[in-house]
Amino acid sequence: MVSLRVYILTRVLLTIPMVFILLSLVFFVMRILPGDPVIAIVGMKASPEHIERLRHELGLDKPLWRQYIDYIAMIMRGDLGRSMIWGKRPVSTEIWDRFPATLELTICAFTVSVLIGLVTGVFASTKPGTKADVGLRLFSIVAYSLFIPLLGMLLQFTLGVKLKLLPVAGRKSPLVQIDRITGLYLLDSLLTLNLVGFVDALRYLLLPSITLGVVLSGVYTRLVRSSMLEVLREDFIRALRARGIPEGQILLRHALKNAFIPVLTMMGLQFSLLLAGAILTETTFSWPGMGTFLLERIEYRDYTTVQGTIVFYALLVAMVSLIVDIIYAYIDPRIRY
Amino acid sequence: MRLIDPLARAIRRYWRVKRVDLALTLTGAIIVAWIIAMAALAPVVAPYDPYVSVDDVLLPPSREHLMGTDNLGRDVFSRILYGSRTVMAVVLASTMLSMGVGTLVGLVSGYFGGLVDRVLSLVMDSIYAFPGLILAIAVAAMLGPGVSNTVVSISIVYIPTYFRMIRGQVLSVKSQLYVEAATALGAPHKVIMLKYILPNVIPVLPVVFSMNVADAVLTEAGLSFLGLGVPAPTPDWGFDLRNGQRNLLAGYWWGSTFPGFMIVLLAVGFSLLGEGLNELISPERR
Amino acid sequence: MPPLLDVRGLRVYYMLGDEAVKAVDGVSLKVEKGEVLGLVGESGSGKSTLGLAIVRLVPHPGRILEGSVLFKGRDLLKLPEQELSKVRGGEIGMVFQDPLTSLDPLMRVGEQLVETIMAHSQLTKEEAKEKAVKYLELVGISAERFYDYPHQFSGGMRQRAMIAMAISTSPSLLIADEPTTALDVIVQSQIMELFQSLREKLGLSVILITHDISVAMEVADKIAVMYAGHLVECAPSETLYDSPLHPYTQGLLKAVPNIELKDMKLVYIPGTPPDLANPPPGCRFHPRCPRAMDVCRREEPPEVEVGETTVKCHLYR
Amino acid sequence: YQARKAPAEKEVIVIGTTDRVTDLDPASAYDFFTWEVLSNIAEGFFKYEPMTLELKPALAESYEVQEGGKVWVLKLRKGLKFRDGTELTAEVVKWSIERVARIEGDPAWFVLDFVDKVEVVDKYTVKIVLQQPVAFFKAVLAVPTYFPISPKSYPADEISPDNTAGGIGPYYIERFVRDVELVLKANPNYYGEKPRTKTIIIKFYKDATALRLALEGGEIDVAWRTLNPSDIKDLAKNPDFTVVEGQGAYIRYIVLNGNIEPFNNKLVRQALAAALDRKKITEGVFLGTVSPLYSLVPAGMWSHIDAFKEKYGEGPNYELAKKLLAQAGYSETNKLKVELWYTPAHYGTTEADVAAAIKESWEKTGMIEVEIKSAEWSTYLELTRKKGLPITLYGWYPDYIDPDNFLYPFLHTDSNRWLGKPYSDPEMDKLLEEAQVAPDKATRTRLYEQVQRKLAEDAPIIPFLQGKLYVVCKKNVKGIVIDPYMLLRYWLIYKE
Amino acid sequence: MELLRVENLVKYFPLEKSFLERLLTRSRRYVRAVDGVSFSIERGEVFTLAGETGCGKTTTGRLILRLIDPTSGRIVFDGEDITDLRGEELRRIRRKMQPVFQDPYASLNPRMKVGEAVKHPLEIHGIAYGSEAKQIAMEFLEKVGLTPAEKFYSLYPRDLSGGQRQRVAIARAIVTKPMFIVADEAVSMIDVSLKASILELLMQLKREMGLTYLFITHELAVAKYISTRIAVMYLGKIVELGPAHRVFESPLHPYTKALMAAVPVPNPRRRKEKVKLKGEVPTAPVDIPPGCRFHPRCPYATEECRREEPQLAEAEPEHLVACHKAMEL
Ligand SMILES: Nc1ncnc2c1ncn2[C@@H]1O[C@H](COP(=O)(O)OP(=O)(O)OP(=O)(O)O)[C@@H](O)[C@H]1O
Ligand SMILES: Nc1ncnc2c1ncn2[C@@H]1O[C@H](COP(=O)(O)OP(=O)(O)OP(=O)(O)O)[C@@H](O)[C@H]1O
Ligand SMILES: [Mg+2]
Ligand SMILES: [Mg+2]
Repeated sequence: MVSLRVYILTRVLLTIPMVFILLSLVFFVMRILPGDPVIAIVGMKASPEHIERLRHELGLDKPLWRQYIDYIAMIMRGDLGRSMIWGKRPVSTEIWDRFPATLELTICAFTVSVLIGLVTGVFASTKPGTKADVGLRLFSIVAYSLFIPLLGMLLQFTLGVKLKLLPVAGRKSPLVQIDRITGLYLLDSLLTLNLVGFVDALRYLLLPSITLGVVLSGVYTRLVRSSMLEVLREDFIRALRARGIPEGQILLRHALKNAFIPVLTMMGLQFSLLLAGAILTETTFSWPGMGTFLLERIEYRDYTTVQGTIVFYALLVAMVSLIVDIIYAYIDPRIRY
Repeated sequence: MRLIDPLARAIRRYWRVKRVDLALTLTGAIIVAWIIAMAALAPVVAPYDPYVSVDDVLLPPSREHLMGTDNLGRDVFSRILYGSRTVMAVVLASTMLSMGVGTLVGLVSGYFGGLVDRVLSLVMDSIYAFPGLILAIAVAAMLGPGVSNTVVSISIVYIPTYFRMIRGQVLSVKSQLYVEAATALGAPHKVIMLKYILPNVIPVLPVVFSMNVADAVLTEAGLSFLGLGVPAPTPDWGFDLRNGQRNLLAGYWWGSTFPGFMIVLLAVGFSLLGEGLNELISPERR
Repeated sequence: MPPLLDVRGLRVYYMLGDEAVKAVDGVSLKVEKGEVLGLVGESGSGKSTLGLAIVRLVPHPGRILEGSVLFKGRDLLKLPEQELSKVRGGEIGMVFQDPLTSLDPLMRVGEQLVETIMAHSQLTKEEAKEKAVKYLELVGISAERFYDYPHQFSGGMRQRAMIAMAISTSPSLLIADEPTTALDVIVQSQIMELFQSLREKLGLSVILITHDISVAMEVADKIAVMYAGHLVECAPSETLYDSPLHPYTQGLLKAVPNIELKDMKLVYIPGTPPDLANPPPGCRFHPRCPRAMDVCRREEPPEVEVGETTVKCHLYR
Repeated sequence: YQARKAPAEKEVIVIGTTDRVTDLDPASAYDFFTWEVLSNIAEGFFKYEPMTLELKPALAESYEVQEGGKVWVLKLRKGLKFRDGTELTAEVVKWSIERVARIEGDPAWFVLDFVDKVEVVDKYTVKIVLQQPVAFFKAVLAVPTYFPISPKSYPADEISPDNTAGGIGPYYIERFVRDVELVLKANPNYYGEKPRTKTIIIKFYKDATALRLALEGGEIDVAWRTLNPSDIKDLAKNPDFTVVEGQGAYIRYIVLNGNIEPFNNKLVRQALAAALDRKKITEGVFLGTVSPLYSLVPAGMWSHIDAFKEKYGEGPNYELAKKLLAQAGYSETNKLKVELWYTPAHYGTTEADVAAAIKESWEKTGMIEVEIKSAEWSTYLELTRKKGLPITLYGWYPDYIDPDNFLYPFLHTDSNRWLGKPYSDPEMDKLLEEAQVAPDKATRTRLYEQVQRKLAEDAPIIPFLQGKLYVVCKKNVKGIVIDPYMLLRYWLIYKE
Repeated sequence: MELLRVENLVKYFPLEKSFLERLLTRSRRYVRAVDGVSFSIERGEVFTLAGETGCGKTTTGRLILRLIDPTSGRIVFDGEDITDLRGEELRRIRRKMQPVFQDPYASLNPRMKVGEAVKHPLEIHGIAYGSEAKQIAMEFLEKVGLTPAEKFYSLYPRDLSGGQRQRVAIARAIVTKPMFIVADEAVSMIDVSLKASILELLMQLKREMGLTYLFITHELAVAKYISTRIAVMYLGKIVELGPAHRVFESPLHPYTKALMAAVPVPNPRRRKEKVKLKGEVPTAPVDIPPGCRFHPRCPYATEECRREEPQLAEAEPEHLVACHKAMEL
């Protein structure tokens, strides 16, 4: 029986190969296939000598294995390098600029989806086979299949353009100022006691997070429902009933907690779904986050930035699954690592 | 008769116990079948050539153009019909590819175990944990647009799904007594894999497959929507949605709404099928 | 004095669409105060269903179609849910077969015990905890294991904990469904001893459900034998052992291996138990019965009293 | 809690765009929008008078051209100060120009290709010595790359991408959040005419749809580049908005790679030029928000002639195309098979439709079969450059406003490597070189007309459209000026 | 004549899960499932291994069948050391020894027809193919009482009852005419009323085909009916071994005594005095107590038992026991 600390350490170490694998994949695929950041940025008018010089500066004239080793060495030092285009800004700065937007969006969407999922899932599981249950099952299937851009467009069109209820694009209105502390506008405006900013940021957040949240909620509805049903069929629930424990207590204190374990596991995996969905949401809502950024940089073959972003994504996913596992280990006493 | 009879019996049994699931499955199957028929019959049914302009641009739906015309004067209805071919071709090809590779590798990896299995699992888990669409975007952008490239990028995303599923199943089947019995009989590895493990693993595939196809439909649409999928002017729902979206706010809703609706419909069809099958296949509780 | 528990004509079916699994089909049964009733029968004969039906806990497709369950004079089948849940766990305790899956894996054993006690009394948390520790010690678990999780207990300890929970509310009847089937023989005998001592200390009535007639013979005062949803014979243990009346009981006793006997001959009952969705007409045992008559194929046998024995067989009409 | 007071409505104008700021550094910026921002927060020695293409003095009070155009002497205005308090002197100018050369950013060629050295004559006089006389150097000097900046605020040999210091201009940057917003405030120390609006906020959007929604949602006052054609048409009908239209100097063209079969055959190139249906693109894809173009030199630029129209008619001239194809040996049964490449994102989402329209118009001859292919921008460029793609679609924004910039980079043997060297002709080279140094405009006009006629004859490049620029703004927004300079002048905009 | 001999058989299962965990934790720990077991089986006998859950009975069986590799020790079968056989040679041996498992639901491939399941071994070993194999398979189906064989041949396992499935498993085991059968809890999951019929079938086949059985069970009452010799295991070791009637009549080891005494008897008048044992067998034998591994539960344990591990030794002819105090009790 290994202690929790050792387990966490193991998990942290395990993320290394994962990041490494993805990084290598992206590194080689990107370089083997045509497309060159130097040409992409100066392409139209520069002379071949100029291009060669730039390639040299960026180290792109070295043999591939050399570039790879250099890059890995750099990553090991915790440095993501600098962008290869435009301002050659440090990749970490670029990410730091955009990530809070994505984080804010994903957190809100996540909250929306989990709330919808829990409520509908628990409701459906207490009434299996009824019309309401079938309806919610249908909802979960349709919700997940709603193509994010389509749903986004419909919401923009109805709530934004026709009814003028909510703003449709961007993170805040131009005239409102929010001082950056964390880059999460909601949090920052609260920290600076800026109520106007908070309300404004919230209004801008609503449509994108509802779009993303609703689409992902289908997964949770289904999952919560099925794992609740699973748990409700278990012997210990019957045993609790046989002991005369009130039904509400059984449902909330025992069944939900047990059903939450598979849901939790799923949340870790779902996080990557959330990130993927965020790309489409960001594109639809002009959200200045990581997704739109990555798309832009892929087009320009900004090797370091794309690699850095992928590494960052991988670390993020790994970290979230680590957190999930730790919570998991806390909730479930059977996990003794 | 030999086939129909058990089928009818199965349906009757399910009708008794799992009415809802059966209804879901059938609805899904009908939607999917309908779109497949659309794809198959597109050349016969489509009133116009989907590639060329046949009328004025941006005409609203009318008797001549059931779903109006797009910004190049092409018939949207015809493009929807032909678009189903693109989606079906790309999505089925890529999921089949993932299924083939994932199943094979998962089977071998899970059966033999050892270092290769560890490494493969690590690689597959890494890909699996990574956001699928982002991976597809990265690969598709690097490979460049094109049908086969799209197929490859989508399939890479889903190989781990099959790998993990199959490997997990193989591990559980491998520990079953009947596999041990087969080993004790002296059956060679190949025979054990093909006669004892594979047949017991395969039943999960249809469920995973249709769930996965539903997902792939959305991924394909996402890629096309971002301009990384099948290149124009091939009719493609995701692309047409994007294309039509440009004119949506000007009131030309038909150019994007129809393709968008079709994407959702197809994804729903496959999800219903998958969800229903999943419930039908899962053993009845006693 | 009326019996503590009086089950009359109970019928419980599992509804699978338009098919019904007739798991308990017209069973009547009495349990006196302080008595241990052994309910035996082979797998699938409807023992658990009967046990659950007494407290109206038959799982989903199952339905109690008719009959009554008179407990201390009240019909449990007609009690409103609220009051019933006072009876469950309060006046009737239950212990199930698989002690691991019968405990909430995410909650400390002690807390589960406290929860049970608090659900049936006005005690504060502290008082409940004190009482919980007392009961844990009563079943032979030391107080320091109070904060352990179920998975940290061995099989026998889990079963002891389940028993502690069942008796912590001072019930007058305990229904134990295969409490030792998942356990080794040595542990089984320890648990059985625990039952015996508790019964002496607390004056409990017990319904012991088991597929192993040997276990029932060791502890029960009275034994009821079920076959395919019917209660075929019910008699005091010794009477049943000495002169089983129903052909099934007779066959069963001969088929049970006995470590004490020198005579090395086992006899088995030919055929297999029927499918309860389509049970044979008449007596459900007739296809396997060596003494089957014509009437057995046609008519369901009545319950006949022969001395202390109640038997459901045409032979004794 | 404290509510942050927003500036009064009237003093603020919010402009939305789908463009992005790359590097806020003259030594590195080389794109439309960053140049626009730079032109509003900094100035060069000359600047274009609105609505004319006249260059009038800005930071330079006056100038003198010596040694037959080889030496330029600039006299600076006195007493101008940067935001950080540094005074604008000859030293600063020299430092700024040399910094561009030293950093060798993308636009460094504006300096490196022309300038030999920069000398300080006195505190307010700078001498720029060219490698050789250049007829259009004044236009070059007007580009943002030459904008003086303060040595105190910019690192000497490093690009400073997020630098908000700027130069001396009507506005300064108050706040810049990349990809989100850029807030400009009127520069109180500006020497020239005061800006009409105190605060300009630029909001960045990801796509045209979002931009339009933001306009309609009232979040922005002005929607600038680039709305969808259909939205422009649609918004024009809306009484709440004004659509300002202006001729742009932005052009699009088809490159036929003469190194590749069958495009080494002039007849084939001519046939493709003849069969092109420009209307299909301008009216069909762009709904009339662009105009057809018949020369590489855009209409409105001096020396422009409709060379392709003269030669092939307005088009599509299928009769002529068929004839030419028949001469080249093709027929209905032996079709000309060509591969047409486009890049899906770089030129906007309409690009696929452009390709589709071209394909359709060529295939109407019945003798051509077009296969459409596409590649991501950087791949596209690299393939064009290295492999030489058969037919590609490109677009061009001028670097400086002179016909040379629309002809030399495409047609001169030494400078069209980036297009995969599709064309090389000694006679053409000679004409272009002559025109570059010819001192007077009349001679240059004559030479450029010759070049354009030859271009139409040889048809290595087929221009097909010229962009128009549209600004859609709220009814009460006035002062929007769009001219061939194209960059929006924020200081002229105001709200009624 | 001896058919099988195992010498000092040991099987440890490593406890760690992942290789990283192995890197991180210093001591490697093992489940000592089988910890030095020796015995031999004569031709034609029914040798029973008994003991509580987790004592290593199944593992011993699997080791003998060479389904897993022993950590150490030797297995001699039919005069041949089969401990290290691989590939073809191992397959040759497999023809001669076959298992019958506990769970008739799990030991048959659900996607293989009954007939095929029985026919398949013939094809694997190249004994017969096609219709000839089918003929033989039918013959064996009849032999195990599945008549009419025609009908059963094309059924799937799910269409059969538990007893019938176990018959199929037995048919599959004997179709290659082996000489040795390892029956691991072969009747534990069969209904009481049918148990005897399967036992009878096994005995009948033994007579007809001259089989030798290793019979693994935790049900002592069942063991008593068929065994010629019996070995009782505790935490991976044999604690007592001898002729069945001797062990049942006068067990020597305290554990065996407790085990025998705990077996319930279907006689309400025979409520026996039981030997009281503390605790249970640990579910996973990892931390095995020093000295006699039974001493923490033994009512008679002394200082010696805590220190020194007793060896299996002959207490009376043919009857071996591993207890320091076997003689005194
Ligand atoms: N939830 C259920 N749905 C359908 N049928 C059920 C269900 N539960 C039990 N049955 C059926 O009812 C019959 C009686 O089951 P029950 O569990 O009462 O038997 P049992 O005597 O307790 O058997 P065991 O010894 O296996 O526990 C069996 O045929 C069983 O298959
Ligand atoms: N493959 C394995 N990996 C790890 N541990 C194992 C493995 N197989 C068995 N064990 C462990 O070895 C010990 C002995 O197991 P085994 O199955 O041989 O016992 P058994 O006597 O057959 O018990 P039962 O009566 O429950 O069948 C157990 O603690 C078990 O958990
Ligand atoms: Mg039961
Ligand atoms: Mg075992």
